[in-house]
Amino acid sequence: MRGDFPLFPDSASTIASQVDHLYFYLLAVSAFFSVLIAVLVVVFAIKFRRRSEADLPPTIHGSLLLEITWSAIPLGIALSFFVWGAKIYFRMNRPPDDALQVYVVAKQWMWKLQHADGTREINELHVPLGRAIELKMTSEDVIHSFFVPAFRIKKDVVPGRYSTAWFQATKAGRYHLFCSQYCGTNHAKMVGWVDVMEPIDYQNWLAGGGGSGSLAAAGAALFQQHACNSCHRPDSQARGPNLEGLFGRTITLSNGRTIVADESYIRESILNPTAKLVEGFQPIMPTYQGLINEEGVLELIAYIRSLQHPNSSSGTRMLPPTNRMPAPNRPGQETGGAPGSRPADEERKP
Amino acid sequence: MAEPRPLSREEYAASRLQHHFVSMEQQRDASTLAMWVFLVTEILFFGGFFLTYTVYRWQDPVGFAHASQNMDIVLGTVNTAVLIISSLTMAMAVHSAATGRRKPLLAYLSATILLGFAFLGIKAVEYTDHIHHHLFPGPGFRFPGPDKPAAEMFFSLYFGMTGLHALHMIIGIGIVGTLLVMAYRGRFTPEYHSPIEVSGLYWHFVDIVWIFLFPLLYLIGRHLK
Amino acid sequence: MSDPVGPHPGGGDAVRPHAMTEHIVSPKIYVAVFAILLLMTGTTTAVSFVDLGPWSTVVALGIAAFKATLVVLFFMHIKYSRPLMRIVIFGGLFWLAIMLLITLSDFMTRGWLPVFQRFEP
Amino acid sequence: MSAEMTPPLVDAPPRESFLTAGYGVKSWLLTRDHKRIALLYLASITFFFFLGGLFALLIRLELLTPEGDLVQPETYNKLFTMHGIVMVFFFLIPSIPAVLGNFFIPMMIGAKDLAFPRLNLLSWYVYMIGGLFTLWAVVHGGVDTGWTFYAPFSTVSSSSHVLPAAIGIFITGFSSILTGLNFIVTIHTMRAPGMTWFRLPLFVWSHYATSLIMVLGTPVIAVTLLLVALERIFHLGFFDPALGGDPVLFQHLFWFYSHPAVYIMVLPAMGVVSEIVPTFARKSVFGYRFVAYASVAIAVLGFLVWGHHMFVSGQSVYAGLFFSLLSFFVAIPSAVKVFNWTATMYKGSISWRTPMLYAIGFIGLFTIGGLTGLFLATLGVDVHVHDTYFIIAHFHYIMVGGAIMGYLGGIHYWWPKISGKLYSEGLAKFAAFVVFVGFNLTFFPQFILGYLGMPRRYHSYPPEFQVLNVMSTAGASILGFGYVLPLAYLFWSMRYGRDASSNPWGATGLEWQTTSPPPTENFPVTPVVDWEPYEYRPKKEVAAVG
Repeated sequence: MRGDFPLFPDSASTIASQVDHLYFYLLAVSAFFSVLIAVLVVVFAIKFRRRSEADLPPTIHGSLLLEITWSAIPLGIALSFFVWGAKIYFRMNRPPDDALQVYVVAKQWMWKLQHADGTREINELHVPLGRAIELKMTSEDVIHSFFVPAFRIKKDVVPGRYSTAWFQATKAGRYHLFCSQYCGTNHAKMVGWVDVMEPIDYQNWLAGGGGSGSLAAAGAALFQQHACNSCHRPDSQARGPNLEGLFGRTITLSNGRTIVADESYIRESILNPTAKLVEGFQPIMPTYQGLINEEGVLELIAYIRSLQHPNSSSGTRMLPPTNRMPAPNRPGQETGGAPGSRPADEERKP
Repeated sequence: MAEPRPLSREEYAASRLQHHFVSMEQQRDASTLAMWVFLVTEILFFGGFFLTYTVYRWQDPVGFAHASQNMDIVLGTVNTAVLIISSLTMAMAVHSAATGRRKPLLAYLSATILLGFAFLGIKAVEYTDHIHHHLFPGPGFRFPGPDKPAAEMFFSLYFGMTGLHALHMIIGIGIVGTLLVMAYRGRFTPEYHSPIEVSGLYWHFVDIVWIFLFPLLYLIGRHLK
Repeated sequence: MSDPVGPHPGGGDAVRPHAMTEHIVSPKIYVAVFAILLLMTGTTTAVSFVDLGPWSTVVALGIAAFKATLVVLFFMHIKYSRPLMRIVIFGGLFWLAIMLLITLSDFMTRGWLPVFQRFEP
Repeated sequence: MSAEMTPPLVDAPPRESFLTAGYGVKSWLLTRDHKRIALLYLASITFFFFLGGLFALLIRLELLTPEGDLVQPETYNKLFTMHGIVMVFFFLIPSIPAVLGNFFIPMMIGAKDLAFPRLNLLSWYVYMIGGLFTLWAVVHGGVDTGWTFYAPFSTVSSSSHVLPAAIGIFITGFSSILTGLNFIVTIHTMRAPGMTWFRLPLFVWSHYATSLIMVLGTPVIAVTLLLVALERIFHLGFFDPALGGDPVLFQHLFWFYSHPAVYIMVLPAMGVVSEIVPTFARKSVFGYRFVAYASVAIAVLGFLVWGHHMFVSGQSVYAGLFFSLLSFFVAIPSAVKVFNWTATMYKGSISWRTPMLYAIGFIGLFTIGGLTGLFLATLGVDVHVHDTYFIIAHFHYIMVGGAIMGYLGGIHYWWPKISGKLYSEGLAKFAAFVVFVGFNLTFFPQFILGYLGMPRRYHSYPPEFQVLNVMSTAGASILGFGYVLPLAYLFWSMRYGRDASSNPWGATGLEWQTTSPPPTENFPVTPVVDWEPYEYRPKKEVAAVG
């Protein structure tokens, strides 16, 4: 049994210190009221203990003033918790625009993590220090939950949709990654590590790593394989909407509603095409549910994201630039997945 | 020992008063309040289904509308009418019990049971028709066109909600059946007929659930093509 | 000091000025309500063929609610029974509304996240 | 009516009471006397309590070591699931209402019995049938979905006995509905003459609020489990994302009931404490109406806060804001109650009998439980501590520190009235002390473990968490020993205990006006109430003061 045991977790992310401050504030208020009640109860029990069976205490029915004060004051303190907590909650749910994208696929009892440049890891996540990392997560089976205690972040990974979480590490080191939503037999084994490295070490690791072809390249291959381009062509009489520059653009649906074409919309249009039909197009696209797994959908999204509209800039403010780390000496690095390019690697097949 | 003379109505009513109640009126108050509290639990029980229906229809209204076009609107409307008539006959049964007229009471209770069976019969026809058209959700579900997921969700809710309603209808028929037997034995008098009143409340509630189920399941796709 | 006169020997809050016997509702009212209900059923079916856009659901539920109110007031004698029963019904409907509206508020505001992104830098 | 004024009713031996009103199994299994049904419930929930406690001990033994080496992972998952299901649905929810509520509500309002005695017996049988279904599931291999049955694990992925367990809880839910309905109708229509709403004991007020939750909440868990069962049997897609369902909708339906359910568990215990504190301080309750209204406020507000269980579940940020705000409002009535109990003790004449020790323990531990609840209502902190041992510690402080302390306090307070016998005060105080120490040693380390980030439902954990887990397991064994003691000396007292007078504590409730144990019809003649509740000073002095 290890002798030394910590009583307080590491604080290794920008949000962690803010959560700890709020935690100490809550702790202080709770300690005050617990001690107050405990002391009062014990003091009254001793001071007013029953000395003889005959003594008759005065009849005090209550006082409205006292009732109001010990309702209003706790409510005031409680609302201060609410406001401070809500501010932190908003910051937790709003990733900065320049965040490094990491795609997470949770599967019964392992974490599969993919960096934008195609590097894949199982139960390990190497991230550079001081850089915001945005996690785009989904699950292949049941609900899991991405929990890194040292960063104070947690987000359920719900199958059928994307969940987003982000953090910015402030201390290099190796921190626990837990699955905190019960997911079956080896729920306790679905753990891993987040390695925060100095930016230089991260570069060397990235370069040295078995970086297979970029996600977008793999997406392009899938795009060919499923003959998506038979309908989705840039020319006018194509039967499917043009995908160039689609990512981040506001589009109007057949029922008049307008939505932003983000990852969730593209994922849903691949797996359940008619749920959000684009205006002016027929509901003829078959569903690919079961034909393309979660990683394949992520690759297609990375590919569609990399398709720039020929004459427009790199998309609206909503579209974070494709944030591949500049990797100077990466062989066979292609910028955009030009149609017809040979699939870069073979071992991508699940 | 001489044949005991039949009890007068007051003595009979007194015999029906349970020991822990002070007056017959308090007993009737208690049973009516109890049934209404039970009906509140039923409102929330069906409420879970209505919430699921509302969420999934809000997510894909067009898919739900297309699926709903497969419902037979004529049978649906007829069924609604059948239930409303059964509500009338149940109300008249309570009225005849309160006024002590035994023959009409027996007639109205029997009518209510027959209408209940008619409703279940029509539902059975609809169910077999849907199953025949592979519209029962699960692996065997077939639905032409792109709205298959939404249609399967619609039919899961359709069979869930109407199945639960039909189950309540069967229980209702059972209750009214026992009332018919008790009424036949002359157990109800104007002073003591709260079992009929309370069962009437239950029957009307089951009718009200159908009044909401009918538009939500049958009428949402009519205005499309 | 305390109100000496409690509720009448019947106990409970069955406190009513007169020992109210069961209010006999005349069959004429029942038949009238019955006719209105049938009429409403026909109307709601007919109206459903007209495309009112989002209003068609509102109209359908409005008619259904009206029919239900009729059944509750007349067939279930709520019009003639004591206020406690109305409170019980209102409570049930209010709790149903709580469940529906608050859960829907989650589903409807899920897409709003980008909205506040524009406010906070 | 205080004890000095009227000489205690002479207890003429042999004592005629509801216990001697009939002998043999039939007189118990077919009884319609609310007091006998209460004792039937007492036996059943004690069995389930020790069954759940056994599961708890096995869990704590497994967690002695970082590696999951005592039991297989599947077995551990079934252990914590069954511990949850048995404790929540078969002990905590029925315990105080079905035993103490059934026994004393009719007596406290001066009625002969509950409004529907047959429904009351039916509710016990429905509870036992539900229990048998769940026991069948336990014996045949248990269920491994957690007591929360989250979809899509419970509907698609789990291959354990989800269906029988779900049916068991579905059926037992109706026992809860029937009891709630019975209480509401009884309190409305069967109060003795003079027993107006504001002369009702606070125990009755808290059970009225609890019954509202039972009646308004339980149907929703019933329909949720029905949807899960339909989905498992017919492969439907209500909550299965592959078929278009949304697992978060399951969480909404589940927590709509399960959060108010925690108030079903703690409100009756508050009612018990509201009876014990004034009796042993011999002083009327401070702010009677505020404590009464607080119970109803908890029942109503309790239905608006369920989303604080789902802050990280993918629920929308704005819904999270709403639920967080409302969760702070529901905390206020609980705070008001604690302040009022403390104020009641001010200038009282406090006797340190066992029930008072349990009440004081309740006030202390429930305060800690309630305050840690504020951590979970705060959005920023909940993201970190959700699904960790901080949550386990929070709800055990409320359930074990609060509800079970209140239950034991109530059992010790009314035991002379129920059995007509007095238990040994020394042993009882010792047991209360052991329970208090064992409880704190078990669950306080878990707050620290929680903030350290140890997730719940883990059978193996990183080595640095081991010391705190060993302390927790040590505490659990002390707590287990502390719970066995009352079983021993209470049974012992039924045989060898001294006879109890009709009012051993000098309390003011109507239940103390009749003999111990009470006759079947509770009162020889229906009492007429013309005094204010918790009035300990003699009548004429009260009248003089006016």
